Amino acid sequence: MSDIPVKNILEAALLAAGRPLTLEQMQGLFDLTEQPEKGALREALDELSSDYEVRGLELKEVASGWRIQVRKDMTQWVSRLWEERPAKYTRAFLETLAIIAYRQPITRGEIENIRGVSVSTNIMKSLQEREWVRVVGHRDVPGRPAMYGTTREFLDYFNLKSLDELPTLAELRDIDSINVELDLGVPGQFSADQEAADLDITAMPNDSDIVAHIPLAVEQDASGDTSQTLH
Amino acid sequence: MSDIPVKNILEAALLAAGRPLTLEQMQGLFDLTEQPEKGALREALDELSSDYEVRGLELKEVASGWRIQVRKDMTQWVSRLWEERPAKYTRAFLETLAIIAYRQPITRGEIENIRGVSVSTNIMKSLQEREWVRVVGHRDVPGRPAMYGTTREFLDYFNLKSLDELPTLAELRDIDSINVELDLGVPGQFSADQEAADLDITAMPNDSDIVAHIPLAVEQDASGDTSQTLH
Amino acid sequence: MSETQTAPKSTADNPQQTEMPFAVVLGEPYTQLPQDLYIPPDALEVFLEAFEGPLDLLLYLIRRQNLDVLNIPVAEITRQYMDYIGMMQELRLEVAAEYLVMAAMLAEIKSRMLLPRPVEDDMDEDDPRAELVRRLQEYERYKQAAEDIDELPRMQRDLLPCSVPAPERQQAQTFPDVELKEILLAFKDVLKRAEMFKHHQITMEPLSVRERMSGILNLVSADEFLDFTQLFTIEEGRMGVVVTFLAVLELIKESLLEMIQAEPFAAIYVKARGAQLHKEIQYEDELPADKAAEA
Repeated sequence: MSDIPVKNILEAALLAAGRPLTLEQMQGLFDLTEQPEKGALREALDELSSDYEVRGLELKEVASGWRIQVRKDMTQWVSRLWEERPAKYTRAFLETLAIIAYRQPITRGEIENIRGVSVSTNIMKSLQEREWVRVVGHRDVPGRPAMYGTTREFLDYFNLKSLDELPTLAELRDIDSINVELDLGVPGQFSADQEAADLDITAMPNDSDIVAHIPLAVEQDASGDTSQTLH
Repeated sequence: MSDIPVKNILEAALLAAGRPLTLEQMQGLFDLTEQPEKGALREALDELSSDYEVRGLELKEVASGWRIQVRKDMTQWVSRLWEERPAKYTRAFLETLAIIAYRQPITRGEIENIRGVSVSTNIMKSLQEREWVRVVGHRDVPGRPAMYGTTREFLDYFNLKSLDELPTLAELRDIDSINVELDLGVPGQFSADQEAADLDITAMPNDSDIVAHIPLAVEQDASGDTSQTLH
Repeated sequence: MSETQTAPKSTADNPQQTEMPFAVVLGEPYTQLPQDLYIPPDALEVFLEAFEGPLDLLLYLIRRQNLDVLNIPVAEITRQYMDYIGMMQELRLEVAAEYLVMAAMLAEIKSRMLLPRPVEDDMDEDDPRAELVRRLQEYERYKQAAEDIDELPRMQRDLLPCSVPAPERQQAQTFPDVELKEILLAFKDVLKRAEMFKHHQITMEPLSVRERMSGILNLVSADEFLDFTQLFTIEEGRMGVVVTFLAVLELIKESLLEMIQAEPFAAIYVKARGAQLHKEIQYEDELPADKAAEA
């Protein structure tokens, strides 16, 4: 050995062991004639410890000896090693999100009416965890069900300035036109003619549609059955 | 992050992983917005590598990525941690492995042809259990025998990045070549103008013997009947 | 292969070895075989186990005499080979079939070498040893490669993997990626299905009004009144104001908004209907502070 520092040997042994080592076990690494005193080992461990101060590791004495471990402040990166790639969202998730986007504010019951099947609590939870959907109020009917709407994060994620950039219903009916529209790279266009963010609301492709549709909505509402308007 | 050096993060992650990590996996440790370029990662790895020069560790790129390992010169101490000596492999095992490594994809029958003896089922089984060898296909001949190839684990285990790093295989010499050499018949030249690969074969313990044989052969060759000279 | 076990005793008990010179070295007839060629019978069993087959044994015989594989003295090597096989059988060791096949091959080569061949023949092609030489070389290169691989620094024996424990794994939350198109396609399916179930057209309000409805619900609270005019942003222009107004009307129709005017031409105030609303809205931190503080 001679020219190899004790701390190098200890470091290599601690890293290779994958378990804590006692001072006796560390002594056992050396030939009988060359075994360092425990004091010398402690010194070497101290050196190692201060070497680690500028790094992502630390030397720690635990019940069963000494071990090298990753420092806590490294967790945010290191824990990604074990992150599972998330599965894809289910069809039900996407449908629910789409319905909320187009029909907000909307209650879960109303979503279920549209989808024709019940919406699981998990879906509503994960939509909110993702911060794409939030409760925007409660409908004033028995049970006061929560009404859901989409968030700014939802718009940001899909690179939309406002919901109006979603294809209109008419366009949706023709799936090919959706493809064209998406392929055209709508976002670029919008970044070009931006002034104030507020302008987006009025700068819609078909302003006339707003005016045209309003009476319809009001008319349906006038029937006194709000849920009817949703189908 | 900001003030934590990339190399610290990489070191912590590589040690925590306990397995090789690819550059992509290292990038995946960071937030999308903070992901270092591969060039930056390589730089950080280089730094880490030179940090290790004064220590008992090394950073090595093998087939599955980069890993931190205890250097060979530390094994004499560190291996004392384990009572069991690492397994030695039999010649039959190593020869079979070598033939698969250099000649893959190859069937068991072809391995047997080269070795001149049958290959035991145990060897094939344990090569596969170690995950050094796997079936990579089936030869399109009667019986559709399995073809074997080596795995990434094999390369990792032998500290290799790719099959190119395997030791160079000795060149085969055609039986004509000896006759050509004999015609030249200049002993000194024989060793001088040999390619390195040829030397492997001719580099026998006593060079004097090589020299000794050449005149013999030439003398015999001069008789015009090579076969006669051989007895 | 264990060389120590192959140490020679003497050649005295093998008198036939001196019968003829088997090689001429530097013009001198070479009548003595290298002494270490012979193996004491008691070591034979161990010795034979060290061979990986007939090719390995042949290579051993050739290499022990420092002969070139390309130029094998077939008769001599065959005789030595047969001696070993004979000893194996004498010792009642089971001789693997491969050894016997090789013995036959050697015998055949030997006899072909003895046949005179026309001089004009291309002797390389005709060399009866060619196939054997090829196989010997082929085997030898992999035998060497196996030794080389054995020499490579390898994990566990020469190199050790490092690993350290990491802090408690905090499972960072990751989400699947979604393309807008996926949502649109999903919605299209919903529409189709809805049409099938309901047998009537789905009508859609303009999304800007829907969006504004959500926005207004965010602004108002159930506890405090908000100046009606605060809902409008003049900078949005006429169309923006219209959208907001329509959204307010819609919210009132849906009983989500309450509007109060103390007297004609007085300020109009709005508040959300229902007490729970407040909690939810307070939770949203994207509510602009100036508007939240209003009223």
